[in-house]
Amino acid sequence: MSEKLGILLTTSPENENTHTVLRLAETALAEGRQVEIFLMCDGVYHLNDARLEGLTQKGAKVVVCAHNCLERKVERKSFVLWGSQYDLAVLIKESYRFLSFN
Amino acid sequence: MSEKLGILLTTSPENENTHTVLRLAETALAEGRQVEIFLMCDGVYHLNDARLEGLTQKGAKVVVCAHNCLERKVERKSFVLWGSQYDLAVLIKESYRFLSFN
Amino acid sequence: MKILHIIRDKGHELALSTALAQATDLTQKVALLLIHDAVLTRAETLKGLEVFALKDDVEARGVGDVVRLRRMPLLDYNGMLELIFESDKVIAW
Amino acid sequence: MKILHIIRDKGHELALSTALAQATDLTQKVALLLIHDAVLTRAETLKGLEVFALKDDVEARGVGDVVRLRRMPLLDYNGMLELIFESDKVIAW
Amino acid sequence: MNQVAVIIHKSPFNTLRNSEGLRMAVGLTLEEDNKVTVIFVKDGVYLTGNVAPEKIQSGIIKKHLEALRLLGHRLVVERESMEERGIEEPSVKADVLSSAEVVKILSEADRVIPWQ
Amino acid sequence: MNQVAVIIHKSPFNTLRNSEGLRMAVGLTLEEDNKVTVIFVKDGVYLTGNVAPEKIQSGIIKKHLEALRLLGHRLVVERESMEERGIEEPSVKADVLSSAEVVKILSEADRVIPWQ
Repeated sequence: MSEKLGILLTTSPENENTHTVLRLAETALAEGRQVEIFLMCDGVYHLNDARLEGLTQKGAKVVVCAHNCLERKVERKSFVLWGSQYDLAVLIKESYRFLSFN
Repeated sequence: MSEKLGILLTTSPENENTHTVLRLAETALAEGRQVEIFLMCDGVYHLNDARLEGLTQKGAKVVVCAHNCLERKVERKSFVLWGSQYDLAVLIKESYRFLSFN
Repeated sequence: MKILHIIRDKGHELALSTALAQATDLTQKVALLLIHDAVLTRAETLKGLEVFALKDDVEARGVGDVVRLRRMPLLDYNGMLELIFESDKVIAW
Repeated sequence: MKILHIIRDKGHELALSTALAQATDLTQKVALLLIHDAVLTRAETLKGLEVFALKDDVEARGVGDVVRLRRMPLLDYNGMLELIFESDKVIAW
Repeated sequence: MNQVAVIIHKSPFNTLRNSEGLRMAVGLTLEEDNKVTVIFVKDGVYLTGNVAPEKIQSGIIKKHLEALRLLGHRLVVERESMEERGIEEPSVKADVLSSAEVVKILSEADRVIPWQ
Repeated sequence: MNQVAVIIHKSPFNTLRNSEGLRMAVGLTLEEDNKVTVIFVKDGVYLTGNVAPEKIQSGIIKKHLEALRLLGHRLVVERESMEERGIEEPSVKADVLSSAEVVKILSEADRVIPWQ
């Protein structure tokens, strides 16, 4: 199994974090690494960002905190996994390197 | 015409600005003042916040920057006016006191 | 002329230096209203200024006793609105 | 052990003081990668540390010449990933 | 064991984020290999005081801290940050450690999540 | 005339907000009674340099500044903030004023919008 890069993204698309996470994830995928992104807080607004959907088409796995989506009335999308904090707890343990973008 | 309080709100409901704007607006309305709130940037996410709809029922006028809503794929709601930066330009001139919550 | 600064961030340098500079002009009366985490601003940075704070925001942070010791007037939202409407100019930082 | 600090805010006090404290332990190799507005951090606060910066973020801010004068290595995203994966621990502030 | 340090360093309530960071910290304990230490430093130390977020419709704090303690995880408050702010002791049960000790925890942790 | 001062004081590109603040400043000119002055101070002064936001998919800066100037509004950069950051002169056409002069503009403005 290739080394997995785990990423936590909690800011809205207004933040430069979005660009950095997208570029970093694309580059990692192109290098043949696994990428998993967990969205929570205002990060869940990325469900309406086409660039994130594009990233999943390139092979990234994206999981959201469903609780934060429901709070914000952000609709479920088929390209992301409807998850919970448990998914983050596992990701932070299992990823080879883990980066937080808060 | 009563004195109008103009408010600019540009942050998402994650920010304490939301609570302050709601309480301030409710109090002003109860005192018989006019209140008009302009939402832009992540402030447009308040269209999915029931508390803001409640405020319009108490008499507040709420206008959004439609451009920011379209960018964020935030759906139009009947309780707000679908506006532009021109509405803010007029509000900042016409309100008796103007507060920015950025 | 009465100028009111509403400050939301703790120790907001630009807001405080602007208010202090304006206060040196004696034709201007300058007041600060601390809300949100600005209620935690150190007392020594506020010297020489008339300072109010929003009661709920102070109590939420558990610093009511400290602020009362400094004899800072605590306002409710009616008080906040009164201050806003009686000032000639308001800057909400 | 190699520790990498990825810093996003200009002059991030807590990140810089943590990195400097860790660097005093000679069993640890500490490096900083400046991204976003952190590329504008003053040189004097970075003394004694190995510092990289993300090229695109430097150029976006129009400070490429200044950063090159400081001989700070500029990385692309491949370089950033290499640094992340070769470090034993990464803290993204 | 996967040692995870969560750093809370921003001022308490300007956003709901600190409350969310603590909710995350509690959530991290759902994977039983994770051993969580929440570190309060800089203006984050105010959250270990007698806070009342319900006054401003803000997020839960104390319940999360209690949960972490009951589940056997660790709360740490940096002494220097408390002293600089004139705070004598935390209102919650937590270890008060020096800045040097906090740095050691961060160096030894497998993962560090600075929250902001 | 309604004198409006917009203050840009946060670091340039960590968010899209500075670009949005400038879009707002241009928008304010749509009401012809508004006379707009945009003031760059603290880390906001970097935005008057030779920035290239397209490198990071960030928002428009220069086009907004040009529009404001062409429409007859005013751009001001605080001298002290530039000097502290080792910047010799702005890359855009703007008035470089002292801190005291900036305070005077803020005192005389009918409205002040600090952006962040």
